[in-house]
Amino acid sequence: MLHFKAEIKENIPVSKNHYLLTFTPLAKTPVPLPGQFYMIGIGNSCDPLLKRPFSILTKSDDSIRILYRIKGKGTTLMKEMKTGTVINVMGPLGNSYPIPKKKHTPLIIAGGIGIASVFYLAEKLKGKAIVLYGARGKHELLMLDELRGLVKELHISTDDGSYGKKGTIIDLLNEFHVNDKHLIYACGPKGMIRAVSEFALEKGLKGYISLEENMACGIGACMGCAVKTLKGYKRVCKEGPVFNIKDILW
Amino acid sequence: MLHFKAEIKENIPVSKNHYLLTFTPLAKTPVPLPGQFYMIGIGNSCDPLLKRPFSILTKSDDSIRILYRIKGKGTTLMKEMKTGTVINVMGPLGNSYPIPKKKHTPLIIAGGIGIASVFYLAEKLKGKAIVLYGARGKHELLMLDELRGLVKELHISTDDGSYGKKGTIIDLLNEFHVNDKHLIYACGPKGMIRAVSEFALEKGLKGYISLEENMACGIGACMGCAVKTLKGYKRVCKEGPVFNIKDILW
Amino acid sequence: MNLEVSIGKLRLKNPVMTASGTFGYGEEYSDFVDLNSLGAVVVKGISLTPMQGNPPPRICETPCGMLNAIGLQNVGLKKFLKEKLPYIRNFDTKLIVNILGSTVNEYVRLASALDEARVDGIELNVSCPNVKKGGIAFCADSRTLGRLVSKVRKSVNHSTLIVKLSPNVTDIKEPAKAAEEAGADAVSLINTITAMAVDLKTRKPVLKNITGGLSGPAVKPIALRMVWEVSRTVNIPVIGMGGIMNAEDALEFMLAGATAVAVGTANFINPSSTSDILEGIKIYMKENKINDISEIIGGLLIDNPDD
Amino acid sequence: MNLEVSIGKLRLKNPVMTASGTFGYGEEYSDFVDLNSLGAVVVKGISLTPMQGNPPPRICETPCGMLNAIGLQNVGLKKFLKEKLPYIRNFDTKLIVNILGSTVNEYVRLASALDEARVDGIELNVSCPNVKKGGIAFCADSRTLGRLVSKVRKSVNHSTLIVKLSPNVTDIKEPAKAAEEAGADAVSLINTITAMAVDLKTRKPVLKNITGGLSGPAVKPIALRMVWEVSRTVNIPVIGMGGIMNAEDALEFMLAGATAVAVGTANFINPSSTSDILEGIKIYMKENKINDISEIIGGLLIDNPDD
Ligand SMILES: Cc1cc2nc3c(=O)[nH]c(=O)nc-3n(C[C@H](O)[C@H](O)[C@H](O)COP(=O)(O)OP(=O)(O)OC[C@H]3O[C@@H](n4cnc5c(N)ncnc54)[C@H](O)[C@@H]3O)c2cc1C
Ligand SMILES: Cc1cc2nc3c(=O)[nH]c(=O)nc-3n(C[C@H](O)[C@H](O)[C@H](O)COP(=O)(O)OP(=O)(O)OC[C@H]3O[C@@H](n4cnc5c(N)ncnc54)[C@H](O)[C@@H]3O)c2cc1C
Ligand SMILES: Cc1cc2nc3c(=O)[nH]c(=O)nc-3n(C[C@H](O)[C@H](O)[C@H](O)COP(=O)(O)O)c2cc1C
Ligand SMILES: Cc1cc2nc3c(=O)[nH]c(=O)nc-3n(C[C@H](O)[C@H](O)[C@H](O)COP(=O)(O)O)c2cc1C
Ligand code: FES
Ligand code: FES
Repeated sequence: MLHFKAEIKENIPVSKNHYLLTFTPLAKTPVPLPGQFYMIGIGNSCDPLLKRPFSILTKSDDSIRILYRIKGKGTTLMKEMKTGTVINVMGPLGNSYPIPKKKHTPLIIAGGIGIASVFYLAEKLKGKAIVLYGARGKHELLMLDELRGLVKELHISTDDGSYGKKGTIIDLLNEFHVNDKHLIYACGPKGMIRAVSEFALEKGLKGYISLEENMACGIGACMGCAVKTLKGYKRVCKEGPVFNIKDILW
Repeated sequence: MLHFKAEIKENIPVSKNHYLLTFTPLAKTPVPLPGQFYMIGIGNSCDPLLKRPFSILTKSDDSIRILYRIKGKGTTLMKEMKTGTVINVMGPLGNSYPIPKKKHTPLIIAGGIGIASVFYLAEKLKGKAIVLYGARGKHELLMLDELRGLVKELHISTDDGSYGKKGTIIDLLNEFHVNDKHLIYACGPKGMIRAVSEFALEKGLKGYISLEENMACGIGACMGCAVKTLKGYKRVCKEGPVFNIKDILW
Repeated sequence: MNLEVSIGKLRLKNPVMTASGTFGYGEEYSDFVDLNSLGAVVVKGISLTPMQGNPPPRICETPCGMLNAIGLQNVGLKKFLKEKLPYIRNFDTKLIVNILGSTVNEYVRLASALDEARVDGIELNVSCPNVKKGGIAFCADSRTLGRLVSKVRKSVNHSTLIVKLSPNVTDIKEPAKAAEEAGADAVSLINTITAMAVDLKTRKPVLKNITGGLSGPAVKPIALRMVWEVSRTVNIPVIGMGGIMNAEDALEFMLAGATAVAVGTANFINPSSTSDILEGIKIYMKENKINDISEIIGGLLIDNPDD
Repeated sequence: MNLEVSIGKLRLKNPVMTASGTFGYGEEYSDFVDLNSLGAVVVKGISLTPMQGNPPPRICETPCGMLNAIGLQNVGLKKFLKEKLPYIRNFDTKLIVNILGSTVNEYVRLASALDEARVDGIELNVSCPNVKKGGIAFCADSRTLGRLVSKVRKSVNHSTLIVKLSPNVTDIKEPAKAAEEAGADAVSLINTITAMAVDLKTRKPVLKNITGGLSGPAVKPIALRMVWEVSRTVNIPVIGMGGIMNAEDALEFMLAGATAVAVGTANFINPSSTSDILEGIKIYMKENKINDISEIIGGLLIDNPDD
């Protein structure tokens, strides 16, 4: 079932602005792939109206975790959701990060809450991924302990220098010695994604980015989540959220 | 303060469709009078939008209780409100039941959830009130034990005969030997209130009824809660909810 | 229990339809809804040639509603007939195609082609507020609308012709009457209401298109009023929509005079809304011992004003 | 920090006003709001003679909104001048009186009397959808509206003349232009949107009046669009309203072009909405280092469509 009820197991803060939500589907649902997302219904009234999209962070036998940042109306209400509450969920939705060929070294680049989208990928890549991870400051570096155990290399930057290299993730990337064996997987704020894409195109690197756009249906019906690509408008919820770096028209 | 935040202490079912809510105002608020009501805000979004009016059931040193029936959207969400939740409340609002003169015996007539409006009055009348109380069935007779300790006489009817006299409260009233010492206080469904009023007018009895009307502001500003009286439209939230039986135009 | 309703010569097995643009081409919802159970599927607005639509952001949420300025992104007539139509034909439901042109001639060509392809119904979208040229001119003026409908009428011989009305007018009874007089078999309403959202952080409109169309529960009371007004004015069936989220809403529209209802934004919140609504209607009829859905249509009781 | 704005010759100490009909005669809210802090208080619509209003139910809730069909219950001009005006005069805020007539002559008599009483502003309510005769005819046709405003203009010499526009029109720019040309000092918008609710249990309209006016957050996106359209069209100030619940909403209306904002339905949900909104605006200005509120008015940034 792609539309199901789920019970909240845990909904706890992991930083001032970030929460970790664990829920157990109350029906059989497909196994999610890295990069896919769920649409989560919030509250029992018509306000907020639309479900909110969140990436799969991890999947265990009976439960799914997502990591979310408090942004606006929906996530502010979401953080009040108590253990035991039953929610409506759709998913897993969208395409997924293509698994790298043997010859490639996956180079994951995550900015801020973008880590939520690539964490599951890092896990699936079983210690093969190199991760560049940037955040505003030490306290916004999320899931660090778990992450360390999953990756080959972890490089960190913070805007305020409170941890790792001081600077943006683009600074970190510029310093990193990329080569054509590196296959990029990037998720983060729009500006960062764009800079990573330009970097990749310039250096002739291949790779994928995960995009965000306002969504209504989440299943390709409303045409609301379009982004411009070389092949015309594509739907983030259907042809995405993962796109080939070279296809996006900025 | 007439508009204050309050913390929920308890919110428990007392029948299949009725709940008892106890809250503690987090600011100093005026002492309520019998017949007055509070407007209670539900949820943290704009749906439901308006506050809902509920009669004061009882008041203790630090907390206020209301008794409510699950009716529609608002009360359905209300029953999910957890202990510890902070709510927005306005009140006490409206006028109150006039206290009877020495020569009068207060005759309280409550139909269904109408008991919520007159319970506090019965308490204040310290054992002087005679109460006629009607409900659909035994399980919808609320607050019975507490009520018994507060009144001089308690007569009960149920529609299905599962407790007390079988029949409506009007049947009960017709059987009861009224005299001109009785001063009526009635609250309940519209049809019942009207029947009680007609009964009183016919028998030349004096008395008061508490009316309900959809409300927006609760403080006399919107003119939304008008009911027709001999003196033109009057506001249930301001000139009411308690009206003299002889003033209402049905 | 009889749930059948008639829209012109079209017999729907029940009054629950989908609203154009909210149900893709049917396929997208086939995982969630048994399409065979629906009264009709109304597909996304089709134009003569493919349209790429508006730049993003195209949608945003508003209190109890949403804005959209999709700009009618669609595959165009040819591809629709070839790729989309065959899929939906597999199901035992009626197919209604929503069309949009920027000239009378475009509408006529679209309608003829679809009539020839024997789609069950053609819904003229003359009310889309989200494209710069086109539709909009036809809905603001009832005479222009009448002329358009007359022309299209002549080229539609098999399909049921429905005119979808815009709520962005002073008096919706006027275009409704114009459509009826020009030969429409039914009117459907409401389309979205032109609206706007502003992002205080960026100081920009949220939608790249600046304005968009408001839909969802927020517009329900407006839609209900218009359905009531129109159904008391015209003698052709009215298809009601605008914020229908559940069976109760659907039944309210039918009481107000709608012969059938279309479910739009609700599909996004609950992808099986349409079938849930149908089930809810059945339960209501059973509980209230109503044997024929026609007993509900237009059954609103109005008090004597002097009571 | 400068919060002052001008509506015609009227200087408001800040842009936060109340919306007519939602704030009584000011008194009702004096327990909750320091009336001295408000830019202006707009009182309930006044007619020449007292009006008793419509039979109940007069209001009901809808998704993120409410309907009202009060029917303009009010104390009438005489009693207003004698009993209500003196109270509100005690406060250091501007007083704007909303008026409603059923003929041009009634409007003129009301306006002259209030102008003589030196109220700060007179707001012509030409858009009330809830009374059978009266207001409604003036809002549907811009020429009729223009004539009304011209006539009233001649008898208003001291007060600022504001025309309140109805959203129930095809193109709100038309009546706005008509009001400007006829000499209005400002326009205010939006009034409520005609709408309806049905009670499935009783099968009746919820409101005894059948239809009512929709207000609250549900209408905000529509109001915002109209304020934006009108403020780009006329050169007189626009007072924006419709679903403003908090400072963010108010600032969005100002970005869209409103010189001042009026708070309506929000008063019912939080009786100190007006002062909370004012505080919120101050905080926003401080955080964003804006020294003069005029920097916000009409400050919406529009992307180049080709970007
Ligand atoms: C495929 C995908 C995966 C995502 N994964 C995550 C994740 O794992 N963790 C996380 O914290 N966030 C994630 N986001 C972003 C997340 O969906 C938004 O932060 C969230 O919807 C904001 O809701 P709100 O009501 O708090 O904010 P508001 O700004 O009040 O929301 C208003 C409306 O805009 C939409 N919206 C606002 N920001 C975004 C955004 N960035 N992307 C899409 N819609 C948006 C909301 O869904 C809502 O409809 C993801 C977005 C997408 C598209
Ligand atoms: C002065 C007063 C005192 C009341 N005291 C109590 C009480 O102690 N216990 C109790 O259970 N109920 C009481 N009521 C009725 C209670 O307010 C309604 O049952 C409640 O508002 C229903 O809300 P809802 O959202 O569940 O119902 P819905 O029907 O979904 O509500 C829709 C709208 O109608 C209004 N509404 C619906 N029914 C009523 C009604 N009977 N009276 C007023 N507004 C209504 C709601 O407030 C809301 O605005 C009182 C009403 C008034 C006017
Ligand atoms: C995303 C979206 C796309 C739409 N596309 C169309 C369309 O192509 N043609 C059309 O006539 N109406 C279109 N509509 C309007 C709906 O069919 C419907 O009239 C409107 O949304 C009101 O119903 P609702 O509130 O149930 O959504 C669209 C609405 C939405 C939300
Ligand atoms: C209960 C109520 C009564 C109203 N009475 C009047 C009135 O007398 N005159 C008028 O011009 N507008 C009246 N209005 C309209 C409001 O002034 C305002 O234009 C509208 O409600 C939109 O703003 P809001 O969404 O903030 O409430 C009334 C609105 C409500 C809700
Ligand atoms: S969200 Fe509807 S198509 Fe992507
Ligand atoms: S509820 Fe507003 S006047 Fe009574």
